[in-house]
Amino acid sequence: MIHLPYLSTLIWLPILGAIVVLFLGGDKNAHLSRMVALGIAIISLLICCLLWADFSYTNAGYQFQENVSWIPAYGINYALGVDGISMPMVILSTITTLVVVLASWHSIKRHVAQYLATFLVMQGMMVGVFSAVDSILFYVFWEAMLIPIYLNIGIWGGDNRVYASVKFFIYTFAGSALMLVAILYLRVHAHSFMIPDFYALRLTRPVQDLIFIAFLLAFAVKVPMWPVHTWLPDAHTEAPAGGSVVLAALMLKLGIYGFLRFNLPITPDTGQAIIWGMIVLALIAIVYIGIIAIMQKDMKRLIAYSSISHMGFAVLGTFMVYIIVAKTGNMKDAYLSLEGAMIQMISHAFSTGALFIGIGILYDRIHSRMIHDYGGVAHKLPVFAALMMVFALSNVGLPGTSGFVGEFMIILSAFKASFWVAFLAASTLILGAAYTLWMYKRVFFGKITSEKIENIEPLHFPELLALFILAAIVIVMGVYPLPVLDIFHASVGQILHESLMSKIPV
Amino acid sequence: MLDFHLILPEMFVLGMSCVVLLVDLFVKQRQQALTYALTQLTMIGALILTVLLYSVPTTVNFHGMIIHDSLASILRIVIYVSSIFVFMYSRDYMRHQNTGQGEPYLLGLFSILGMMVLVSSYNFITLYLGLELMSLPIYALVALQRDSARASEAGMKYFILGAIASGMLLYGMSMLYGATGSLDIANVAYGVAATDHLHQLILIFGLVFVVAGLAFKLGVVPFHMWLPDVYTGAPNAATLFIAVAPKVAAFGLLARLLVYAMPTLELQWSELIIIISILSMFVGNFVAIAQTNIKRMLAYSSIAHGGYMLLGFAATTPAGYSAALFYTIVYALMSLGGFGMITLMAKKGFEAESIEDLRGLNERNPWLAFLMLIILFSMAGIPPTVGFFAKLGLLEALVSAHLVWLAVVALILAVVGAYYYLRVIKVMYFDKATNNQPIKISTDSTVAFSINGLLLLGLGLFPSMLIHWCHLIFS
Amino acid sequence: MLPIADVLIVTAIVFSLSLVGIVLNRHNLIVLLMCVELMLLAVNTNFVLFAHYLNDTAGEVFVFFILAVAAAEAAIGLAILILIFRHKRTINVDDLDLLKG
Amino acid sequence: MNLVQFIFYIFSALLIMSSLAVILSRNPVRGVLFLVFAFIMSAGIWIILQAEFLGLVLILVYVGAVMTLFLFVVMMLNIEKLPPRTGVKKYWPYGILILLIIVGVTCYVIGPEHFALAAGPAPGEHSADYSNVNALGMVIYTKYVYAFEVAAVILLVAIVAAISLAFRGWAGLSKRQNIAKQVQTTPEERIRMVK
Amino acid sequence: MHEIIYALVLFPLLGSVIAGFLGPQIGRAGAHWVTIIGVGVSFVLSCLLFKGIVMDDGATLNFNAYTWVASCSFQFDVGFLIDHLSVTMLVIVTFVSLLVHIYSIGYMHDDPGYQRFFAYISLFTFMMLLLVTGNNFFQLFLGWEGVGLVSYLLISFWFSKNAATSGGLKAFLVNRVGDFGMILGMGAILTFFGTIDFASVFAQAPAVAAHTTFAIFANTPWSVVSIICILLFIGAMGKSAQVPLHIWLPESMEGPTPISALIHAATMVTAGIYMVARLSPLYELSSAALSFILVIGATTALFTGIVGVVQNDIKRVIAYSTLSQLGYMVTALGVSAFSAGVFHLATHAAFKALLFLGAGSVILGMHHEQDMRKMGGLAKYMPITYVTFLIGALSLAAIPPFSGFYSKDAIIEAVHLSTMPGAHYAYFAVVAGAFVTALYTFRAVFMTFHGKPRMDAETKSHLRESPWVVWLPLVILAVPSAILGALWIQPMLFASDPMLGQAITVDPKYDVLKQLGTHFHGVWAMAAHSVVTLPFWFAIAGVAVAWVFYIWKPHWPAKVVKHSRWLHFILIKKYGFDDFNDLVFVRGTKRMANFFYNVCDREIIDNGLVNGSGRLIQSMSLYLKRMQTGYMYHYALAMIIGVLVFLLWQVLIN
Repeated sequence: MIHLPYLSTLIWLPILGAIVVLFLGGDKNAHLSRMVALGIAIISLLICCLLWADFSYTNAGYQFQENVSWIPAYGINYALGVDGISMPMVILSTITTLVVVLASWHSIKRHVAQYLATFLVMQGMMVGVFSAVDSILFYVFWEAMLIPIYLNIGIWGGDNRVYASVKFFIYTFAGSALMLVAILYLRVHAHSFMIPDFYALRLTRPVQDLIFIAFLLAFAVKVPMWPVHTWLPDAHTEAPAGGSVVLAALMLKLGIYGFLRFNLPITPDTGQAIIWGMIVLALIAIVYIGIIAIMQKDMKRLIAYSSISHMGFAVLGTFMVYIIVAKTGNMKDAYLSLEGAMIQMISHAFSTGALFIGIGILYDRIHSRMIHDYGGVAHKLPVFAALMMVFALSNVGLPGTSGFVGEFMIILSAFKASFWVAFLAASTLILGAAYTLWMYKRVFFGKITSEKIENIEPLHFPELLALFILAAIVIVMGVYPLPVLDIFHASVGQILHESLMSKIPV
Repeated sequence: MLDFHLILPEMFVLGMSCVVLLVDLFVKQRQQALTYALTQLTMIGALILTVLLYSVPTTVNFHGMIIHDSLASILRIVIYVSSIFVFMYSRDYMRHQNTGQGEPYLLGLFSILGMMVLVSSYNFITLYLGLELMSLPIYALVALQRDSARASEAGMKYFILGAIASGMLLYGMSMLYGATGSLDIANVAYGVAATDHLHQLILIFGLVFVVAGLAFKLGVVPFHMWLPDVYTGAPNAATLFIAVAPKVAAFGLLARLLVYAMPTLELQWSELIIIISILSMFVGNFVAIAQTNIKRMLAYSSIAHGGYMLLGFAATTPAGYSAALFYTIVYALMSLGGFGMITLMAKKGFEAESIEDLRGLNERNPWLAFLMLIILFSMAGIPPTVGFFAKLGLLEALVSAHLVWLAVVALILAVVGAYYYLRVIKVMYFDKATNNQPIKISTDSTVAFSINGLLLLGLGLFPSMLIHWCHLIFS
Repeated sequence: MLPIADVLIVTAIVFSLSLVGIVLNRHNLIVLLMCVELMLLAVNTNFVLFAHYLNDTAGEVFVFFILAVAAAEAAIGLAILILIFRHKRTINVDDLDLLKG
Repeated sequence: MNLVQFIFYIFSALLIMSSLAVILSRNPVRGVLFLVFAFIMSAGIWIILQAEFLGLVLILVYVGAVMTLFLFVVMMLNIEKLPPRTGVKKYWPYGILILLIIVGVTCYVIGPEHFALAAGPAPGEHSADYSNVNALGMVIYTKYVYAFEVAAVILLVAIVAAISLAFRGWAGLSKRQNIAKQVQTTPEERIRMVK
Repeated sequence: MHEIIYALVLFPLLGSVIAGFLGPQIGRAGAHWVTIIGVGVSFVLSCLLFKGIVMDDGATLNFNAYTWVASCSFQFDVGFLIDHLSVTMLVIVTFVSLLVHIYSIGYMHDDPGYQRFFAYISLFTFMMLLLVTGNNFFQLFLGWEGVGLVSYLLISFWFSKNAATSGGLKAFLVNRVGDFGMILGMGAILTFFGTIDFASVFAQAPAVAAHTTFAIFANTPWSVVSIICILLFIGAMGKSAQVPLHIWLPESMEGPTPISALIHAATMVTAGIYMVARLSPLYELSSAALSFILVIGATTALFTGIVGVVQNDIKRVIAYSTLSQLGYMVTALGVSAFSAGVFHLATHAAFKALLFLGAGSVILGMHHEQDMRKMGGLAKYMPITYVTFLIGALSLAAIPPFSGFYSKDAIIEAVHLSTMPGAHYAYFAVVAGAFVTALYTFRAVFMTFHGKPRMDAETKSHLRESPWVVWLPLVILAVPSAILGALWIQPMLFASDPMLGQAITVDPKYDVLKQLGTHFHGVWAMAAHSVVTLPFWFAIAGVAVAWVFYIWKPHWPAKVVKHSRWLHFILIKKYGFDDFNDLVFVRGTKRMANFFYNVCDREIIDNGLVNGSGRLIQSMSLYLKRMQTGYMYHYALAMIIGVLVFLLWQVLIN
């Protein structure tokens, strides 16, 4: 059997597809570009399923490795591989693209080919960034991704799109600038750009501190963590529905992914030392941002803030491992927290992504993101309202939906760290419910408030399909998350193992 | 020792220049087509000759006046190739802008000849002569648009300041000559190495003036102030010309004077270079933000890029020099694209100078917009364009040379720099066109421009060969 | 025999005077061109001096070429000057301010 | 101090003074003449330094040709009076500062403790049959032939550039008729209807 | 056996899914049939289980269905624990649910959201079954939140009505406050027990209680079990609407009446009681927690009842009475009389469902008028409703020998015997509560069914008895409301082989029921004996006062109100809980949100730091730009200065 280079295929197929779509071009044969894009998205998903099928759950290391010398002069390799941490992200990327293509079937009328091309390119780059084993390759994908998303927000975004897109770009670019230096520094000492080689490095505390901060800046911006989160509400709000979905579902995950790949295993001693700082930042994200979300009048902005709050959970789960291990002295206890963070990320992708699609659907019809322009949508679009209720509930973290799993695991492990951490983290139970359901109530419930809603256009089939896919995932993951956990269980163990030993040279 | 076959390219270019001169004088031609063809032929011929001679091992020729080495060859190749593109982009522009008959081509050829001499010079005399032969036609090119007050003003500024810089360079060289007793670069290097610490002072004195002269040619702070004015004032084609090949030649100048002539003084000159490069990145990137004229913006960006290129010299390691060389080549490509775009966009009586002139380019000509997008992202140093790898090489050299702080400064300033490139992209892609007429550009220019733009992307995906060559040169 | 330091100081003075001239002169482009000539003169004198002290003809040859280049420079500089004069009817340095910012 | 040195100091003083006059003169013609004077003084110094050929070249070629060109241009442009020297009045202290720094640093740097050449013995005089012309001639066409050729090209460039810059085209020079055009003219080109 | 349990739990879900997703296809009749069959199957299976496990004393079932999450040392399963307690709950839940389903056919007859309604209540039944059958905290929480969700959905059922959606949201949020405590409690359990399985937790509990302390605040080592119990009880307070988290229950009355009967009277709100009873092995280890429970319960029992006296909406009266009765149950838990609590839960489920459904019948007859001031004299128009309602009222007012009497009297006596700190206060509260209960109950009866009709002619002309699907459940419910107490008091509380079997653990030193059992001489003796007890006379007094005020001297209430305005005001304002919450939590949060958003986020971070650095760069840019003057001598000067600085610097450092 010829072994297909799955990962390369998953990266380059959509990018080539994007080129094809671009050349099929013009708005005149927009339908053709849609079909092609959909086809590519489906093929990617199928390939991804093959990848998943061949994926070994027990192997903690990289699988499906591809390693070609790329720039020998600098020692850079085109090295790909997935482990349990990146596997779910790769799956997530392909699903998200499919959903986005479906959701934008009818809503985008201008520059359709370019719009779809940005998403296909983004998919390739997302898979790339999650499967890069070479740190420079990682950085290349990481930065390159900014281009399509920048264009996406800027061209198809809302009224304030220019500000939002530039802010997004500069923020993330500035954040990741220092990461490059850190990678180069590590490379000078490890004589290799391969991430696993970095793990073997022994670094003194001051060096670790600086490297930690460099990575932290890059990843904190992406997550985003307070106080470098302000790009997100703007970007999410102004982006077209698909852009918001990709931002929420994939882009933000990069931050946590980075923490898991770089911060924890490379600079564990610093992590250990400044853990409380990280936890405080995470809790600020959860509580402070949760409170801010309550007063938002713009639906997208509200969901954007809720995103930050949810990602705060993931950060909490990621960094809490140090305290848990310090308190219980047992590495096994830390799994719950880290796996909670992973599942929180995955679940957030689906539920928040779906909410953005839903809001996009409303926006296409009513042309407003303001909550007060809505009311009584459930009368006209009952199925849509029901689906949105599922996503809202997942956002609230209700058991039975995917949103619950991560929160549950993280809050439960937070108690191991400290009562007060758990206390503040659990406040999301109330805050999350307050803002999500308040919005839901105002938008979907009540009397029909305007002519526009009275005459609202029903959902198109692709939109419904996208939402149904997501709803199914949200519920299945909520009811039976174990298969997802199994994917990354072994690799989480690996990361924990690396993260919990001192790397100070002896 | 006179090895004439090694100077065949120079002889060919000179001979062809004279042919062009005569043809231009005596053959009546419509729209300079023949001159243009001959010019391109010259470049292609020179390219072939240089490539054929590439494998000849390093030879010091003409009694140490010139050297034939891979550095010179590669720089020459880059100069030819970029000039071919420059001439191609400028043809239409020169056809409808009243810039005389064949003189621009002729002056361009002479200037290229100067660059060829410059990059292969191995003696202060040839170095200086090459430099002047490169510069003098450029002064004229800048001012050649006779009906433009701005062009002549730019020419004058360039000329006077250039002359001052030459004077400083010469003053510095005279000191080095006095201290080492030779004008020959190899002997100077030997002399410098032989000078003990106590007697280094005069060398440093000369060095400062030499660096000032170099910095002027490269257009870096604080010797940069001519650059925005000249780039803006010159006709687009001239801007295009001076923004590309002379920068490559300036790299040669820098390499010959600093790396070849004064390797043992690297501690001193690297300090100067670091300051200059930080200042350049700072001023270039910051002032570019406030520009509304795209040529001026790119001029400031070119100052900043000069600063980045110097980072490679700041590292004072072979890896640094080769990274700087790679950066220079990449910058030449990017600059070619950037200024080429403006030249291509210009119509009769319309210079396409304002950033606003690019409004809605994506709607008017998506392909052009896309290429420009690649060029701008490459300038900003965003992967997967080659601009990123150029910066990466520099940063790696810096970090390896324990100049981590400098790498950090460079990156932070790169972030500032990204802003104005993004603004241009914003104008091209996000803004609505005020004028919905599609932009038409001749096929050959489109092809050339496409190659130019895609090369930036292609080299970004497969940069290793070029990087490898650059590495070979300094290792 | 001339003391080398004295000659160098004289050339330094002439060199710096030419620089000072460029900075101080705000009215006459021709003076700028002359300052450039003066600057090259100082440099040439340096070379001649060192050539003499080193007993090396290279310096003198360099001077020879610098003179040639200076002549060429002067020609081009004057040509541009004439262009400017045609446009502005003045050769006032202060009036060269179309390009700035 | 021997006579040669004395002459040198005289020449130097005159050189410096005439340089100063160049940059301070309000009348460009006078400026050029002071420059010519400075060149001549330099030529004297060069000859003292036994570079006779170069000294002569400086006077014959440079003063004779280049300075004449300057003078020619100055006269052609006919700029006699210059406005008052605001720059000098306002900024001369900075000028002095520049001067002092460069000269001061030079003095410091070329002190015998730092400068081997200054510390070393003075070079011997050339023998009586030494000919500067000869010495240069021996190398210029042999060792420096490449540079010589390049210099030649530079002069060619200067010609081309100067002409192309200053040449206003034949149209400005002669009032030739384009008969073909005149014949082919149409009423539309000549008559404009006033509405 | 497992299959029975799966079927029992999943059938209502199946019905719900079919009714919900295929609503338009199966039509209205299809929707109610499929759900009724689903719940009916559950009911039948529950009865079988009841027979098998409680009556024949079968073995307890405890098994895991599948692993939900496994994370190295921790594992969360979906699993079932079928013992006496859960079977009892199963029967109660499925029984009431089935009746409510049937009743809803009539009650919701004209509603456009018919299928949706049946889908919801079936889903609710499923969630409730999950809750009571769970063998671990996770599943308990799953059902717990699930019923909360459906409750929210059902309160907001008429989503055009702002009051309904607000009520739903409030219910959900207040419940979430409780869940907040609950999830922390679960965190604590996981931390100290390493598992959240009931059986393992109970097994370890004595050891943990004896040795482990935990400091929430520095240097305050508290018993871990106390902390856990109180945290979990906060959850119960939310769900079972105990002061101060009771505020959502009255507002939940905005939902359709069958819901009020099912969710907000019979089942969901008793989940808290169930949970504490289920966790009795844990609670028994913490007298602090029990005491806390006792005080909260007693307070709820008395004070929310008093508010019921001033309500005019018939459903609100019953709602406050529910609060009060829940308070009784909690009080019972507080004195370790877990069985009494569950017993009252059972009888209450019957008579309160009956009262709600009866009220629903009245409301149906009155064309969705709920204000008792516009009713009166309905007895003759709706005789069946009246009779059944009266039975419910008598039961609620604890008039012997109706069910309510037995359960409530058991509680009062248990409190009386208890030595728990706070028991004296509790005793006062529950006894006084007896009077209040009778008062508001019969106030409602008299205002609704007796006296002069006060409705308008239009309504009056349409008044008639409700259809059979509505009154049949009333009749069925009237039976247990009347006799369940007498039937169950012996086996439940005092039998040597109690009905709840081993599910309840009581520390002998707290075992008040055992003490009480010594005085128990049979059902009739108890009824007879009650005539000489205080609570009985209090209840009679309550009925009498109601009669005086609302039948004999109908103008008196207004007079009383006039003379004690402040008291009336306090009661009308419901002690100001709502206003307090609105002021402190709602507005406080909004104000805080406003501050965080507008000041911290927008001004300081965004405008100050982010855009500020942008502006700084911009202004520096402009400044540097101005340095490019365009004058050549400046350019030259810059070069010269550059050279000079470099020169001085390099020469001086070398």
